[in-house]
Amino acid sequence: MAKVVKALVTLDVINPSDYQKLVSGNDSGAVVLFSGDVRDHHDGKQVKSLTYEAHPTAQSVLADVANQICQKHDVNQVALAHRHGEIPIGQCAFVVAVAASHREAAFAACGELVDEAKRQIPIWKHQIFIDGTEEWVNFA
Amino acid sequence: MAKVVKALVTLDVINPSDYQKLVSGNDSGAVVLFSGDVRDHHDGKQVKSLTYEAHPTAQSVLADVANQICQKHDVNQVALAHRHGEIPIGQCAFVVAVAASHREAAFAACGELVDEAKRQIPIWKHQIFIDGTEEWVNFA
Amino acid sequence: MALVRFFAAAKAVTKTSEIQVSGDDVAEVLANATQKFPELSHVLPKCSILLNEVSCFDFKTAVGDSDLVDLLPPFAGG
Amino acid sequence: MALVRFFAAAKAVTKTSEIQVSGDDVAEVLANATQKFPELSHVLPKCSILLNEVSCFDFKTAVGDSDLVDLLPPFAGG
Repeated sequence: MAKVVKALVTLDVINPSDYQKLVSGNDSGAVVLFSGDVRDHHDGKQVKSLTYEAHPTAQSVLADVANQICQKHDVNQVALAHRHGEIPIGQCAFVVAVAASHREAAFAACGELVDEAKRQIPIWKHQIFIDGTEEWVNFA
Repeated sequence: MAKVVKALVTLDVINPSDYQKLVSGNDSGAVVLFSGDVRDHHDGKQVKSLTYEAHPTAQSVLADVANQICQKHDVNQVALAHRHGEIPIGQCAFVVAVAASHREAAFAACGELVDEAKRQIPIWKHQIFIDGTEEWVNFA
Repeated sequence: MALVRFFAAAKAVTKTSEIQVSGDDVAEVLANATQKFPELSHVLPKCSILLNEVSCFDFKTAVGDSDLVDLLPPFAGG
Repeated sequence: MALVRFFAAAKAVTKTSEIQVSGDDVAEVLANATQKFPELSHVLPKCSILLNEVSCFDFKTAVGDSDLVDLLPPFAGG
């Protein structure tokens, strides 16, 4: 049975390679790592700064989502984290690492986990653009 | 136009996080990293040691495959490497890193690049099992 | 009466993190909150509601002074 | 005459990395190599052939002394 070795919502810097190492093991032939990094552009506009806000339940939702995905796929270990607060451009906001015996399961579980986490975790993104405008993403 | 920043066939240790760093950039919101590691089991048998042999053209084929994939997907940077010689269990044999503005393209390109590289690169895997048997993989 | 907490865009329009709002059930609490912050009328229809940090779909659920009602705009993590 | 190079399982069965083999075209070179190493008869049908490191499909292509003929068993990278 697959194990969620880490599911964290944190104000600290996320180093994706830490998560790769957390899930790797001699029984796993494949590790797929996703790193969602803060981009300098969004819908054609230059991003000046970006801040995530997290609900108090965000971390437990993240763990729940990871456990759901582990039950669906033949994977060995999963670790993931989402950062909140202001995040400088280029730094990691969201990391998902999945280790499995075979690459097909690792790719499928990692992609699905990223999609489901984005859908389910109560976290919000606020962007301020170079042109002075700002927005809460997904809130038109 | 996407750029293949590194395509290497090497006898040296591969550190996957080096490849993640090579492709990351402020214009990329998503990095997907695949690490194919040497497993301690294969088809139910315990693996004792594993050696890859590479044809002299392997590196140029790897670069060709990466360029093909870059032309199909909206990605920013790609880096990949395959190790040959004897590789200890748990260590990385094959790494593919893809950075893109959006995660869908990064996942699709990374998965396809892994599949195509496995299909096209002239590299062979020889396994010796704990039970004393051995095999050239894919050569029954 | 319940403690209503605003997040993200809901906090931005009310300029408030949390506030005690009267009402015997979730629907009344939300109505009274909207009366206090008229700008919520644009935001509330897009929000999901948590009662004591669990999704709440039945707005006729009774609430008391120690209950938490959270207004969550559409998520945008990842 | 051409220089024939064996890789992976082909090298394992012939216990040879490379050897000069006579023949005026690729087909003749491969036939003569198989005569020299009878165990190749099981391996050759599974191999792809490179002529001077480029895939060769026309085995009637003429070869000379400086040409390389490579026997590549099914790949297993990754």
